[in-house]
Amino acid sequence: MRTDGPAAGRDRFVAAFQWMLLARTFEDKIAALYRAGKIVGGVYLGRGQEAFSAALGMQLSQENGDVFAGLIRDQAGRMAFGEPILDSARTYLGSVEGPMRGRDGNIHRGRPLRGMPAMISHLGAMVSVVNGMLVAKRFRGRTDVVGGAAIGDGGTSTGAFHEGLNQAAVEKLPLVIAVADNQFAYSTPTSHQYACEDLSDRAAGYGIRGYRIDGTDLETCLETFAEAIERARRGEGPQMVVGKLLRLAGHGEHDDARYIPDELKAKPHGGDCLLLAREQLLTKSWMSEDQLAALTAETQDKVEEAVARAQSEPDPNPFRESWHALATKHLAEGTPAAD
Amino acid sequence: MRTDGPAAGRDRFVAAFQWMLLARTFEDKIAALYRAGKIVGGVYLGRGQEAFSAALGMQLSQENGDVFAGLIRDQAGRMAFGEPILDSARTYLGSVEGPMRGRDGNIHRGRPLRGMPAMISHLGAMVSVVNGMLVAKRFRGRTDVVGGAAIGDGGTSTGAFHEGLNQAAVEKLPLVIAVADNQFAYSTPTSHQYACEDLSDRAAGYGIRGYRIDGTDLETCLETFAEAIERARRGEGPQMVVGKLLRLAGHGEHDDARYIPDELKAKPHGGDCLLLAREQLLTKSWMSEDQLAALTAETQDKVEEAVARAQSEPDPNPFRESWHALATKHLAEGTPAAD
Amino acid sequence: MAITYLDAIREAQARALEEDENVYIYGQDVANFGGAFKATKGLSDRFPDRVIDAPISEDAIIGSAIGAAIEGMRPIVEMQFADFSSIGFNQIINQAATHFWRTGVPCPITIRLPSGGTEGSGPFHSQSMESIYAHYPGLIVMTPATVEDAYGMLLEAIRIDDPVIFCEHKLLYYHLKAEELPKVILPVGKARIARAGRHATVVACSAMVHEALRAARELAEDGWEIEVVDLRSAKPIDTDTILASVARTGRLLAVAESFPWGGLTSEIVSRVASEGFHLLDAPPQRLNSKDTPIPYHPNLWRVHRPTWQSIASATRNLIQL
Amino acid sequence: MAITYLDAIREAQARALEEDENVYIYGQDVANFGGAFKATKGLSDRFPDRVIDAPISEDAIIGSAIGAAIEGMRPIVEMQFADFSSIGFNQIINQAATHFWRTGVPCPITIRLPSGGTEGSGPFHSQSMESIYAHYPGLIVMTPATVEDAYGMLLEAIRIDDPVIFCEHKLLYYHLKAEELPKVILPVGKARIARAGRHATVVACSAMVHEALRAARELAEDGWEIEVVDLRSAKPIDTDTILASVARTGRLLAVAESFPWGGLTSEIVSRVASEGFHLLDAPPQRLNSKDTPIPYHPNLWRVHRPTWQSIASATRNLIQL
Ligand SMILES: Cc1ncc(C[n+]2csc(CCOP(=O)(O)OP(=O)(O)O)c2C)c(N)n1
Ligand SMILES: Cc1ncc(C[n+]2csc(CCOP(=O)(O)OP(=O)(O)O)c2C)c(N)n1
Ligand SMILES: [Mg+2]
Ligand SMILES: [Mg+2]
Repeated sequence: MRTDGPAAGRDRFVAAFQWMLLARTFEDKIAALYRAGKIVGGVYLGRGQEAFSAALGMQLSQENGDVFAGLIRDQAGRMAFGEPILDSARTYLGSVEGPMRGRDGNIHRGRPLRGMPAMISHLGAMVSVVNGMLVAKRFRGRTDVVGGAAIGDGGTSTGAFHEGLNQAAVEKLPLVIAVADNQFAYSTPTSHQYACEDLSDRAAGYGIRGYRIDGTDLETCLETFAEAIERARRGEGPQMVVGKLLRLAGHGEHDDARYIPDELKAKPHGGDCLLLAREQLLTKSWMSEDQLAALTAETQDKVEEAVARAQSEPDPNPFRESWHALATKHLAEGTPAAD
Repeated sequence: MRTDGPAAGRDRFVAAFQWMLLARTFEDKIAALYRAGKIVGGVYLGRGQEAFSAALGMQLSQENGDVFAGLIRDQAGRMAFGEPILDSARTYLGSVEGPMRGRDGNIHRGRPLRGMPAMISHLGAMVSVVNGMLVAKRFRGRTDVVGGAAIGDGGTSTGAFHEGLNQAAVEKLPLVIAVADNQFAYSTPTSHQYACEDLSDRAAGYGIRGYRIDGTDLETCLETFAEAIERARRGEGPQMVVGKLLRLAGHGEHDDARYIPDELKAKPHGGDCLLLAREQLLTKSWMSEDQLAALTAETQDKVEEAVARAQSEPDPNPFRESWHALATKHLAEGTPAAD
Repeated sequence: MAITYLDAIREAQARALEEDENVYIYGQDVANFGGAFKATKGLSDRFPDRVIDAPISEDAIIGSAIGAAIEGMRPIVEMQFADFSSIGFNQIINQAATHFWRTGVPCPITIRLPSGGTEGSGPFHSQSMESIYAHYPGLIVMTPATVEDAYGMLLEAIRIDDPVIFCEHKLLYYHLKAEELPKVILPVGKARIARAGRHATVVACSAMVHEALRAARELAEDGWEIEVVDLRSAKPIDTDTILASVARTGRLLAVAESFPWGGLTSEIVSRVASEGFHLLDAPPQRLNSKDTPIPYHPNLWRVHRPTWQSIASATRNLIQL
Repeated sequence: MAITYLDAIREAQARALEEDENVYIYGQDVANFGGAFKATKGLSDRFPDRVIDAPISEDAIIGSAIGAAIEGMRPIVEMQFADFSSIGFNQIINQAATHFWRTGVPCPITIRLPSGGTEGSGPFHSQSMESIYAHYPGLIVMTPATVEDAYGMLLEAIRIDDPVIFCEHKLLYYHLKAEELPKVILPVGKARIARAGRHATVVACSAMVHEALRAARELAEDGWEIEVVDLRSAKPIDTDTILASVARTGRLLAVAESFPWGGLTSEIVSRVASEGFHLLDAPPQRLNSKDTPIPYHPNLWRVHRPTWQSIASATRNLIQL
């Protein structure tokens, strides 16, 4: 819900910036731990996508029952939506106290009952899951609940994405699909991914509203998602927001992304949304250098604290595991005899 | 290749009409056999879609190496492309002499090495197969070979369709995709299938050229497919032709299609393309009533002959079957011991 | 009034819709049309908002059912044919099957698969996929062989907190009849002795139970008493009941309509060989379809799948081993 | 110069590209980037037109490879992880696997699946899917365990006229080394005695062969001579070699990393029980992963899959049965 007036605009911007900074700081920490060999498995960063991600996550309302289905580069959006920093830290560090209890790791986390479905790796697969969550809400008379789902440029090539988006359109569900076109899918440039001019050209084909924005400009992201969420909530059906930006990291931290030419960083949509937002804060005098320094320090502390806590927690113990995959315990088969 | 001039226009129209009539006559015969209990399995008719289907099949060139991937309602297109009537009759009747040798039936037939891949039932799955056939031709230096692929309104909702079309666009393949929007997928009206105004609205999202035509008007179909094929052959990439028409039969012959309201038949795109084409032939004096009567009789004979021949041929003999699914015979496993 | 296997499936859904407002049905042509096999006929009249036609999008159909299930709904998904679940495969095995284990939040969906061969259906409308789904942790796979079980197990499937793959056999839809719907049914997870015997045990499920019973009647004419075990669910498998039967008979033949490599019959034979080796008086045997796609032509199809004739002959061999 | 399992896979592809202009590679990030695991590194420099990056469209990737194969090309498809082949499942089992049988036209595609668990990979980057694909008629499933086989079998896979599912184990990529590429290799379809023994036979494939060998060395310290059979291909299974081994040892343990229900181990155990019952001195045994998704955390993962320790302990039990 937008409250207009300059103060509201400032507050929203500052709040978003704080989530962006928290996400960036947290991910820098995780990347450092990864380099130090303290993280098992992959580490995938949202560097460069924080504005786009946070603008959606922040403007959805967990209290209202909204849904936010983040993918691998949505640290900012997840936090802004309401994922506790401890959930992230614990999952990356494999703590048994985390929401995935060491069974799943890194970005494969969630709390489905609090509007945060836990992504599976298969790209595109979460779109229809969010649809289903919205269908369930509608069955219970809630049509004012919005679901946000993230996807990348690469993910739009999946059949699951298409089926999911079309399904949402046919059912006129309050889905906001956020396409972060960061110009690459792993090493693959968009020229090998799609042949339209802009992915927002797809909206008409689903009969839904499309938006095409600079995903590095926080204010634009905030405004656009505010409108998209409002329209979805009002019953106007799915909204597709395509943000152009650039992945400012490797696909994962194992990848030096040599294949991304430096020129791209100088081109429009190639900038660092966090630096841009920081500049704007200063230009508009919404925050001073001192305030920013204090915020940075405070954010760093929050991250260190969460990571330290997660690191101190126990790893999962295989002898305490139930080793059954069913909720209906009595129907679970024993492990084979020889085992 | 279009040769212009009124005679060429007439010849093309008459030729297409002949294929349409042949397909309709053949399918009427098969439907009669079905009602008489002479056909095992399903029977699916292209009634009402002959113009749209034949216009594509006829204007592709089997000799040139073109590909035509017909689906369940493409009897006309298949015949026009060059499928022998005996292939159809034999497959419906399960003759061991048919291309599928009784292993597969009805519309699940083809001769892949002659540009006619044999559809599997799973809708959407043939699009990427046609892409691959075109890729193979391109590897061999043939970029002037066009692949036509059919799909229905329902089939456009599949992930396979999306992945295939996007793949063709990215690879800029000479694919002509013919979307027969016959207003229903089995019993499901298009309101439950898509939410865009017209499926041709999807073309822009793939960065390809879209056409939106009256699929019941033969001349329009012929012109449009001629253009689409020419453009594809010229290297302009995939072309998407959406024809509006109406399924003038049940989904299969087991289905009385009670759910299709009569009004639809009176609406635009609801007409019978064969009757319309017939009228036009007479109006333009391209054929006389006598000629039409003679053609009808001749066509009927052709159909009867093919069906009679297929009926006289042996059924498959299970004791002659190899019961192995591999081309590499020595790697096929024996059937289990108890068998 | 005789109730068919198909009626039972419809009635179970009607009752579930009636008893629990969280239940809904989603699938192609399930609403007004009542489904390709009429398994949902009339239900949309009674529950107009809870029987919903889907686009041809198996992945999204199952994905959205999962999403709704996470939120506490109890969706019943009808695949038009089991064979088309191959499109929803990823959502089934990676999303639904792993959900409870990963998140602790149950995913109570029921996926109805019209399964198995019929004359003239060919390679893509005849498949039995219980072995594929049973391979995956987190799924329950039901394979009812009787009208009673079609009813009772489907009700149970809908109530269970886990994803259930419900394999209904198309060949049983119209021909299998019962006098009335059951009041009580055997719990899920328990096999049933469909016919008692002492010379050999034939384990089967779904339509193959009836082929096995007919083979048993045939052999009875020669004095052989064949015990037929109706597995009821492919996962879990009621190993205890099978072992108890083999303890009585000393001989095992496992029969299934699915492809021969690595499916239900190999699982049964290997369990009995591992856990009941000393109960066996003869090598345990298996019978499956042939190792080719399922043929269209009835001449070929009848030989491709196990039938009472091939079961009878395999059982005779077994008895003589 | 030591050659790794991964090098062997790359070299086999290089040689195939060189020897046959119908060969090409298609998959995500396979061109310039050289693939997620670098299995195609450098190949696009040498064969720029025949190593092609694909969009994230597994269904269309496999579908188009099938189309090209029908036309006589010999595509090699790389799935980024075996687990993502679930999206291409339909094209694999219904299009590729049935094509030759239906039409008489071969479909020579090779689908490379980086398979199996590694530390921290979790439920969606660790799967072993050989049992799923082997179930389907019309597919050949290779599971090389050695550098030599990675090379030789991949070459053979590309040459074979049928669709081949080529399961490469990620755990072997970097650590398994050989001195040189093999000159001759055992034909596909033949298993290999990886270690001779006389007290028990352990049948395994892929990474599990090495766990089994280590278990065998462990047991050798106590004087037990364990025969290890490297299956090499999951379909076809070389039943003769297994039976011959069991004839020597009288005891069988089948080991696989895939899920326990109905996979490779049940197929092996049930073949031996059916066809080699009288060779067995003890109940045949199996060892698989546990019946849950594959855990992310190393503590859990190490216990989830069979290891040399659990194989050694199962083999000790078996010997004492
Ligand atoms: C269906 C599927 N295929 C392949 C992968 C492997 N994979 C993981 S991330 C990725 C690239 C994704 O690109 P994009 O959607 O643009 O998102 P980005 O990483 O750029 O945020 C790929 C190919 C996957 N996760 N799912
Ligand atoms: C993936 C898939 N799901 C379901 C079906 C079952 N089915 C066969 S035809 C059909 C309707 C197809 O509708 P449409 O694409 O509009 O073609 P039409 O029959 O109208 O020509 C359905 C649902 C199928 N063949 N494939
Ligand atoms: Mg991207
Ligand atoms: Mg239609």
